[in-house]
Amino acid sequence: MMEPRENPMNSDVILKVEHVTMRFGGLVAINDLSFDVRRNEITALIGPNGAGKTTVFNCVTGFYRPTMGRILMTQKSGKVCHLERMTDFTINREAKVARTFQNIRLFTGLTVLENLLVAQHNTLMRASGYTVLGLLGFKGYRNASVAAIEKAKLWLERADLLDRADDPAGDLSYGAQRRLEIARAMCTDPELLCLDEPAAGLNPRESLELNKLLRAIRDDTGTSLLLIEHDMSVVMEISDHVVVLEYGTKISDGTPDEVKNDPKVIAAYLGVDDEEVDEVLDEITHATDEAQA
Amino acid sequence: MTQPLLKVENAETYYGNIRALSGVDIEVQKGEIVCLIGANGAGKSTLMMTICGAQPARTGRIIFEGTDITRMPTHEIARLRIAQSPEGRRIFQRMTVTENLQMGASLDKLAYYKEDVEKMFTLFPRLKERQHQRAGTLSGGEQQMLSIARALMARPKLLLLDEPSLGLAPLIIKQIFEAIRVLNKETALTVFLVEQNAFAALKLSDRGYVMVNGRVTMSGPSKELLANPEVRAAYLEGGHH
Amino acid sequence: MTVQSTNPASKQESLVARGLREAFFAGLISLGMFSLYVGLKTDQNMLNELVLVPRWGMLAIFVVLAMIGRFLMIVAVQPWLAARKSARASAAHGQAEVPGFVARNLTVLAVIALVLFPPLVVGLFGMQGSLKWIDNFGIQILIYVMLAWGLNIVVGLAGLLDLGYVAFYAVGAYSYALLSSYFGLSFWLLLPISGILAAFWGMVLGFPVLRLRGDYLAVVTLAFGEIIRLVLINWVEVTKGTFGISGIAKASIFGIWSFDVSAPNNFAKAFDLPMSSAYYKIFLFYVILALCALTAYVSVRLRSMPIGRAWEALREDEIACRSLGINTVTTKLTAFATGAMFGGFAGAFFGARQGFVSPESFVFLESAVILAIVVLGGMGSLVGIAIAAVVMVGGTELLRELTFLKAVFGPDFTPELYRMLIFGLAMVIVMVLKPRGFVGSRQPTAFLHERKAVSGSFTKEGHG
Amino acid sequence: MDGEPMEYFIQQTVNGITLGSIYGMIAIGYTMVYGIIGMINFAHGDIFMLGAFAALITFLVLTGLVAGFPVVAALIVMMAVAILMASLWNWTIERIAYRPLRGSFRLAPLITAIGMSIVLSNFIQVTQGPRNKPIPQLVSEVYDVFGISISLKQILIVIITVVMMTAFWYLVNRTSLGRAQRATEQDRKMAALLGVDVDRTISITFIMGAALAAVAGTMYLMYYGVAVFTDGFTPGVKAFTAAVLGGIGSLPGALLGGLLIGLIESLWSAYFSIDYKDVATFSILAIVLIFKPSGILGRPEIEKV
Repeated sequence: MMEPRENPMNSDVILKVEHVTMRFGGLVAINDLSFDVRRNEITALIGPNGAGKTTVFNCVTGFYRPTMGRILMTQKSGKVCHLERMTDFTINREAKVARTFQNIRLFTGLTVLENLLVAQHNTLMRASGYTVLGLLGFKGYRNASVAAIEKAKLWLERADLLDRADDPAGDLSYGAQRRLEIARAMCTDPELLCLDEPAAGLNPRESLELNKLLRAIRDDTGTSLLLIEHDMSVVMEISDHVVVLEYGTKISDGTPDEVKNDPKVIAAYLGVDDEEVDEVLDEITHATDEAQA
Repeated sequence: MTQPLLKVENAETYYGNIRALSGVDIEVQKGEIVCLIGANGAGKSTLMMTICGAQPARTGRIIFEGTDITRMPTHEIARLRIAQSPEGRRIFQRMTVTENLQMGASLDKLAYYKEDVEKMFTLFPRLKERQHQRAGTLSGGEQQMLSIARALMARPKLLLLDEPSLGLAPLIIKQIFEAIRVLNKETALTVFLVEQNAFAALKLSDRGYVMVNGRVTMSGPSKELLANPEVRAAYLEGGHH
Repeated sequence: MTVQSTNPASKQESLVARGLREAFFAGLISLGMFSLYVGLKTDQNMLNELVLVPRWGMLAIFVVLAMIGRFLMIVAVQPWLAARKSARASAAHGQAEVPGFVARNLTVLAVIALVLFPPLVVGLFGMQGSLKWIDNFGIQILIYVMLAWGLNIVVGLAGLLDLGYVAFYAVGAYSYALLSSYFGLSFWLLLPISGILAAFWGMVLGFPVLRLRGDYLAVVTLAFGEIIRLVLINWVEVTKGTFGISGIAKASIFGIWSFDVSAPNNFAKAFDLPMSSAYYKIFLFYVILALCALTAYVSVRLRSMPIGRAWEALREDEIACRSLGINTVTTKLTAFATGAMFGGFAGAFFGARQGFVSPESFVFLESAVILAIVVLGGMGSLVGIAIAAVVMVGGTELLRELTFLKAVFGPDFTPELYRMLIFGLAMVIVMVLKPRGFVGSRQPTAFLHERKAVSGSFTKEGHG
Repeated sequence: MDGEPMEYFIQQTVNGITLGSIYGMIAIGYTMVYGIIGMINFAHGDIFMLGAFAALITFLVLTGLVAGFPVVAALIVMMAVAILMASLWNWTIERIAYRPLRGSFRLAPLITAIGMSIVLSNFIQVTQGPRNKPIPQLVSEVYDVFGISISLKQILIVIITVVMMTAFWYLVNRTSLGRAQRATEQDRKMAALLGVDVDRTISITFIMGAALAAVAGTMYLMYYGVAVFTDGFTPGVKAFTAAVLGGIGSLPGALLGGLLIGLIESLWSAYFSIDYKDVATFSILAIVLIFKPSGILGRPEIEKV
């Protein structure tokens, strides 16, 4: 059973993955996978290493073409895009799907601000009359570039990077780079944002900041989120809906609580339960308390 | 006082002008499992590379068995029998599992290869099944096992393990940590372990160090660190897999 | 606890000892290397057979030079470099040095100097005497500056390694030569046409190959450069093959005054000046200066526009570009075509300047030299590239002037012969000393608070 | 066209294989160096030229010392000296022009390599003069096999190529040196962590490539009977093209690419026009790469996202 949402208008489906199969040579990375991502929700895709999560992502964002199946993206306007038929860059431009990468891919030699301006390439390109008008110094382009900087500023503020705007992106700390990558993706005005392990390598404080940013994106911009995550604390904390994969097939699908208590998930993914951790911690606290006493 | 197997004295390492390690002091005694925990970007992997001379310290000293190895080239340090299973596993993708293991055993020109490889296959039976496969086709967990086995093939006096749990499902982490424990118990292998998974690391090790922003901020027996409220707040609660 | 370590006190004397030892090895190695090639010279005798002429003295000189060089390297240069490096590392934490007046206004000063260059030279050396300076140094260097700035768009900004850039230079030169010879069209009409044709060829060649990555792209561009040259050589009916096309029309001052001696509207006649070929050279100097200015203006403007930013982003990370909705193929194509267009302009100018074009001028070596200037300058930096062009091209032109060496080494000595040898050595030495080029940092194209140069250690060089 | 069409075709094929063997041997040097440090060693063609000159000068020394020096012995000595010279030069070049740039900017060693190529050809021009250097024919026997004339030179070249390739294949795939080379190729830092002396391994790779180039240079001199200082460029570019065509980084690919280019050249010259043979070669390279972007036997580059 799905958790009932307060606003049923928001819970229509934005992304429909239908019977997707992906083979690499003889290896089946995803096998007949179907799941939905609902609008205005954070959907998490979890599963053990090699379960095919990143492959699903690459199919959705056009870096791979699935061997079989359909991936349908329904925009707010009602326009439906067949993502499995589109080439990589049109998925962002036409279908309004943006993504981040597991091993952060920033333009390290450009400044933080420039990274966000590159993300507005298509808008600015049109405003500059495909370079010709801009080269001649037309006003329309000048206005557009001012607007682009304003938008970049807005996202810098949200990602808490405003004071780093003029530093090279490669100079940022790990956590800041992750936030910048998300801000950059948001500058393309996506309707669906796909995040590949956004919390990997973050310390607990940075993790909290990330959760805040992701929630803000969902609540303030109406963007839906699909994320892959290893860190269960992030998944359980922020996601509205969890899909669990193992060996390229779906083994569970539901709210975080439902998934957490699904015996199939515990067996396949967790392997260890939290009680064991607590037990050992208790034991040690006990022992040291005694020693001190 | 017994001379420690490895002693890091006031080591400072830079990437360009960015200081990655500042005044790090660490000791590892023979037969111990010592762990270093800390968040990503704290400088843990830099320390591993500094010990191996791959990212040499600008100041300070690294002393192994009484020899100053701070400025030694990496391959000569390896020949002193310090073996590393580095961050990201770094297995040779286009070589077979066997060839990867042979690379590990090349210090002795494969003299003990046959007997050692059997030990590895007992320790990690999955590798035996895959010995003729190209390493790049292994799963993440198998690659991690291969990386550790390759390091062990060098018959190390000191084994450096960098994030053996990274990106692995909890079940596999358990298996790998169990293997390390067995090795330490049975062959008195000295292990210096870097981990982000603080709980698992502290549970396994004898002593631990905590690193924050390139500095060692805390150290002590692992059990004490596990019980320390600061450590628990920062590294254990809300983060364990 | 015993710790083995080197004793610092013994370092100084061991340095000399080490230097001697290394010098000895260097001597042995150079003896081996040069024994055949320097020690023995192959010459043809009266019967046209090859005979060997020993040159043991010369060999000895080479070996001794190698030994001295190695010794000085160990004892003086390396410690000095190390000291400088550590000094710089500690200085980096302190105050950044404020650039001086010259550094701050470099561009303005350079432009003023260039504009004043011809009258200054004419004043100093007279009409005829100025020819050499304006032509061999001024025009020659500026052509390379323009070519390198054009290639910079492809290599420095978009990060696409193009080893056949000279092909577009050839397209421009032959476009001008052929269209002006066959149809009698004027320079000012053909200049843009040559550029457009070169850009067109850039598109035609670029379209199928820009999917290729890295060194594969490099080798295909090299192949295209060679193909175009070979076609020019072999398509004799049109291009006259290796003989080349001569008697190409000179450029005129917008059709008003001509530099043809026989023409009624000859420039010198019109102003009642004494006849001299210097006017044409001075005119050409200003033409190429204007073309360079155009190239610089367009490069700078494009860099701060979406297309230029996309080029740089492409150099940094192509996959990220695609994820942001940037069409990488058209972006690469525009970079390729824009670069080719400037090559075409320069080619047309070259044709007008020489009055003669032949495939000889468009060999791979030219591509290599232009690429070397871009890399030595510091990829992406217009100022750095201009400096590199002055140093490399101007330097080798200077070598032509070393006729006084004939007095030292005898009349058989031709310094000309050593020109390319020294050019090659300079390429190696400069690159080893400054791997990032003369200007290694990058100026951001937009800023919120303050414009800070991006250190070269962050920028990437592209996959292509 | 002379003779029967079929015989003519086979004749041209034999010529193509001979030429292709020489290209293949040079191509190995490009491919090995590219494999291990990821740079295009533009000076490699000139190392080949240096090898040819070493063989030439050795030949003159030998014939100058003893009037009737046995041909086989002369060839062996020429080859040995050429290998020695080319290896020494390539080793030194790597030390002074490439090693200091290791780990920096990728284009920097490419530029020093181009610089070194200019230095080497001009060095020979200055020290040995710019003219063609002809030598009398060393091996002149020609056999007639079913109407096809095959010269002993061609047989020698093919045999030596096969022997050298077998030896190299064994060295790279079956010895610890080869394993160290392959490890260095894939992950230099990791190889060092396992005790591989990376600098030494790279030096050995340069020496191995130079040795093959020197053998090719000797064969080239024997085949054409002439050497000139510009010889480095065209065969160098062809061999480089061969390496890329076969898939740069792949040893069998380099040989295959060399043979293909030799065949294209000789068959194109025979049936179409000798003027456009190089245009044909380069066009085929471009076409192959468009359809197979990493060469015929190259590893397809998997885009890691």
